[in-house]
Amino acid sequence: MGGQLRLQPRTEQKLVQLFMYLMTSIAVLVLVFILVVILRNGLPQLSLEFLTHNPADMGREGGILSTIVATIFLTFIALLVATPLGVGTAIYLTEYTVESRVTRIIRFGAECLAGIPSIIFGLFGFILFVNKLRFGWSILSGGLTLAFMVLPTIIRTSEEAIKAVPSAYRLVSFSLGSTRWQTVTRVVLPSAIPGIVTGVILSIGRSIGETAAVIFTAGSALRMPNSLFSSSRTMSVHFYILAKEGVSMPKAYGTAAVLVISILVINIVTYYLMEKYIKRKS
Amino acid sequence: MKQRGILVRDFSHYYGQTRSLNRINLDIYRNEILGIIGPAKSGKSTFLACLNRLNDLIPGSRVEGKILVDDQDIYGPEVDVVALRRKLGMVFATPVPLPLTIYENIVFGVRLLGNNNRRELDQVVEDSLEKAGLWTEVKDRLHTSALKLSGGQQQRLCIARVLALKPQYIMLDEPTSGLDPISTMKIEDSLRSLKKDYTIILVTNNTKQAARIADRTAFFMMGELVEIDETPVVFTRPSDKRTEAYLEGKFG
Amino acid sequence: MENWRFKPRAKRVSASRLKRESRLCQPGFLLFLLLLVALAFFPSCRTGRRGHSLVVAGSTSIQPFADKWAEVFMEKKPGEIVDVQGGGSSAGIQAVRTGAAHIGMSSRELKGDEKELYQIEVARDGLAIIVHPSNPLDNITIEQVRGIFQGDITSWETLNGQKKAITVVVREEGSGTRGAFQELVMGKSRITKKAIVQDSNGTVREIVSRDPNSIGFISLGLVNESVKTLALNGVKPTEEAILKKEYKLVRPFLFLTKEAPTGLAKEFIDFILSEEIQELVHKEGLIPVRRSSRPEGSL
Amino acid sequence: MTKLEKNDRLVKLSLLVIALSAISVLAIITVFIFEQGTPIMFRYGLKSFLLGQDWYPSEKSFGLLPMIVGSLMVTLGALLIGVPLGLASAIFLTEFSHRRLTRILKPVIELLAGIPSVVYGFIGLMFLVPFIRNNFGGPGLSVLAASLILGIMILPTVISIAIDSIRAVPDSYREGSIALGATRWQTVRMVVLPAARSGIIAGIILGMGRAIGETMAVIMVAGNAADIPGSILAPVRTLTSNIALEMAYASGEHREALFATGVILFVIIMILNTIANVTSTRQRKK
Repeated sequence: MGGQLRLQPRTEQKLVQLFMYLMTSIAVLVLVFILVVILRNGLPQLSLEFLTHNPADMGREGGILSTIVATIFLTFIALLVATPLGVGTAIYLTEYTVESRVTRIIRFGAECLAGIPSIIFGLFGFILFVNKLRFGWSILSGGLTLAFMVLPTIIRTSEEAIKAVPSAYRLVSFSLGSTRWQTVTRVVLPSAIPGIVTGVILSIGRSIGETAAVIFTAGSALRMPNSLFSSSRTMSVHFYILAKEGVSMPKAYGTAAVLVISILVINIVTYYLMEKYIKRKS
Repeated sequence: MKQRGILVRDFSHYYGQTRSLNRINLDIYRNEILGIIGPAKSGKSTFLACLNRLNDLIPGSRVEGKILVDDQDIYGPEVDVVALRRKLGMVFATPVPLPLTIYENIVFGVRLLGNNNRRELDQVVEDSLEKAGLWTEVKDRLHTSALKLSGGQQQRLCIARVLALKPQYIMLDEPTSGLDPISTMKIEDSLRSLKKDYTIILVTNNTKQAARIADRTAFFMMGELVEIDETPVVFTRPSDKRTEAYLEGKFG
Repeated sequence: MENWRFKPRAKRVSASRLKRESRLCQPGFLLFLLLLVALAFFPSCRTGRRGHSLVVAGSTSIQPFADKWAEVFMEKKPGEIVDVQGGGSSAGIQAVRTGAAHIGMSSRELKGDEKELYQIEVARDGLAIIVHPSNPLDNITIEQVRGIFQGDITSWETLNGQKKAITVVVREEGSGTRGAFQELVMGKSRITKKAIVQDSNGTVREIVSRDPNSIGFISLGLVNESVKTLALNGVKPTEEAILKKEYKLVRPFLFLTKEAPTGLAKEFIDFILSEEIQELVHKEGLIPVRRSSRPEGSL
Repeated sequence: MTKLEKNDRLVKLSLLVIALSAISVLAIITVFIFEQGTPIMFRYGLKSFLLGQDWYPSEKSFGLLPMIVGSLMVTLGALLIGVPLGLASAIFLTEFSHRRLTRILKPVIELLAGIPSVVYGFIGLMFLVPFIRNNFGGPGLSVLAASLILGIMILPTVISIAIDSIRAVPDSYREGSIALGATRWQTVRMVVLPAARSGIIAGIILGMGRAIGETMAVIMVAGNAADIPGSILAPVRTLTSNIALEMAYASGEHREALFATGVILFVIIMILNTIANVTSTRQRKK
């Protein structure tokens, strides 16, 4: 719908259109403003040194290497746990069962999980991993908490991707003598991979940007993580602390720029993947 | 001497409460082409699905009576469904190449058995494509996507894919319904040549196609087998008024 | 009904409707195995036992300093790891009692059965009452402070003549700084509900430095040029005044252990009490506790 | 055959185990939060938690009403800002703008959904709070600041879901309406929006969930006074920020009370989820 249809000009229409135009401009400008502020103040801070040196003097000096490493480790653990769980759940829901009370419960559970605020995940991770399981504030606690947080995203996107695989493929595969598992692994999953990857990448973005759930589970120790059990400060926590406590505005902007750029890159890659996927399917 | 391959005895099929096949009795001989004709929703396709138990995939599907394939009750407790489906290869109405290369499409079923011997696979690909009459057209681009083939080529690819399974029966469900006359002709040609090695069950809503290539023809209507006989007999002297009416195009 | 049939016009089968059957059980838990293996090989697990690092947790007032001390300590002793965590005084006390931390940090005096812990005073800190640099006020009485923070005095008018509403900024419940402030200034009175609450000294300072009408309290060690400290009852919060016990808002920085410190914990505590670090403590605005090597009156 | 069935069952079973363990996460979270949070609520009485106005944990006074009201106010504020802006943008981008513009702007807006909430909070702290303080008075850290920031944060969600559901309205509806002589705006108002309504509502509810659950950005700009705000320029504390502010330092009953805060938040979110679920089911039935 291009809006090209010729209509008799009416004042109401004109006014509404003007109003909509204004609102859209405000919305877009505000969002772009945020981006521009971060990038304009942050990009000048970026240098190879910023990325390859550890923070010193509480983040006033040095770079953000350790926080980048911590972010990567945390995200890696989160996905390592959430991807098999999420994709497995999606396979079960779509391929191995018919709609029943069990699937409804699982789906409802996933939906509820998706709606739980990250602070609740943080509370939970703090009690379970940090305290009860005695992992302490650590990469492991933080990663597992994030895994639970992104799980619904992975389940939902994988399920959609799997559902989008034409059922004819399954029928053909069965008629050629596949078992169900063979059908899943040889026909369904390969076709659904782009969609699943999209979900995983989205989860990476969420993990990188998360603060509330991480600060209570991974802690905020400002040093290079060297084991699963070391407490570490991720980029977003680092940014939060730098910015809020006024430690160093230039470093805060620099960190924010890295954060925003990596998330933008991730989202653009996802978007590109999805476009490609949609194109291929049609 | 005609040898009986498939025996269907008092066979009924239900989707939930609805009966879709009602007490079918028929025999299918080895190395014949059995044409199955009938109006839409007459149970033809259901019948095919019952023969290789693809109907299992539908919740609420239920059967009564017996189907014996090579003297084995295919609804018996000891049946290996996977082996049964390899024995009765199936070609669907719309060509469905898997999103793989031509080569991988053909060897899909072979690989399922764990056979990854390159030489054997190459041989299978060549033989199957040859038999399906596609070899010369695609031999230079075996490793390109099967989705790039034309509709007719795709359908012959599907036939070749079934042949690679080394089945004994080939079931085709309106294989030419979406194709142009030339592709249709090519497929009919390959079916005729396949007859000497395979038993072919051809569901078609094109009565002329049955007349052209079927040895015998069965007429299904509303889940019932109305009549089955040598093709010329069915087409020239049908014993049932409904058959006659259908062939004359009074409904369908 | 017949929608499983694959015909051009036929609808697609909903994926969930295909079911049953499978032969080769390629292990369904293969994924799980993969995960376990990957976890086992996680690059740094080899160095990974927590027992090797010293966990220090507690007061967020002490944390920034302890972080720095740990930084220097680890530089001096490569291979040793000191993990400094916030959590607050109460949590620090709790952590050391349960064994979650080797050393607890408290910025308030211990009370009740907490006193059974082994405590080492590593520094002392003054609480500074801070306002925006543009605020003409220099001196305030402790009663005025109390009045402001319990919400009775809501305008700057009686204090500096400006007809502006006071923005009160405090720390959150449970923080050592607030605990100290409550104890030293407020006594039994409640801090007003209308006060803006922030969860770190740095944030309180940031807010006060930006809002011309605000007043707050932070650790003396964290005061910088962005805010102005007020004299309390005529006494400026200087080290001298604190040592002379003229400035009243002072609290101890305590390191706590379950038993008398041993091993790495002892090394770390001794290190902090060393001349070098106490020097650093001083430079950062805290009041050192170890003064033996410093001649009297050299401040 | 028996082996085949056994293997089949094994695969299915392991997948079921995976699926159930994924979902048991929800159960575990629920159990943990409730286990930690409910005892204290019953010890002091539900009423004193839900209706108490004084939050002084050190004095054993755990009134959460200011935070409940705060969360609701801020969320309402966010919706008042985010929904009109978001809906207008969505309608403009689907019905009135050039296709090419939409093709550029929609991805841009969706990209912005990925920006971490701390960044929004930071921008609020740096630009919005001083602006409010200098122009409207008060400390700047306020209901207004929090609502504005949250409103902006939920914009991408509201816009992209609204766009999707407006696009899902068949063109034939529009053509039919225009053929009857309606203007484009009349078509949108009387045909398109009603048809897309439940999708739009689902998007709004999702945005609402995001607003009520947001923590860090709110802490940065809301001022966090544990008092029922007297005006939109007064500071406010939400349930989420109550937890995040004090959790790290709390112990004993104080910590339990924070978990109780979590329980209340959890219940509110679940109610919202159920509403969203019912709405989307109703949409499906249509």
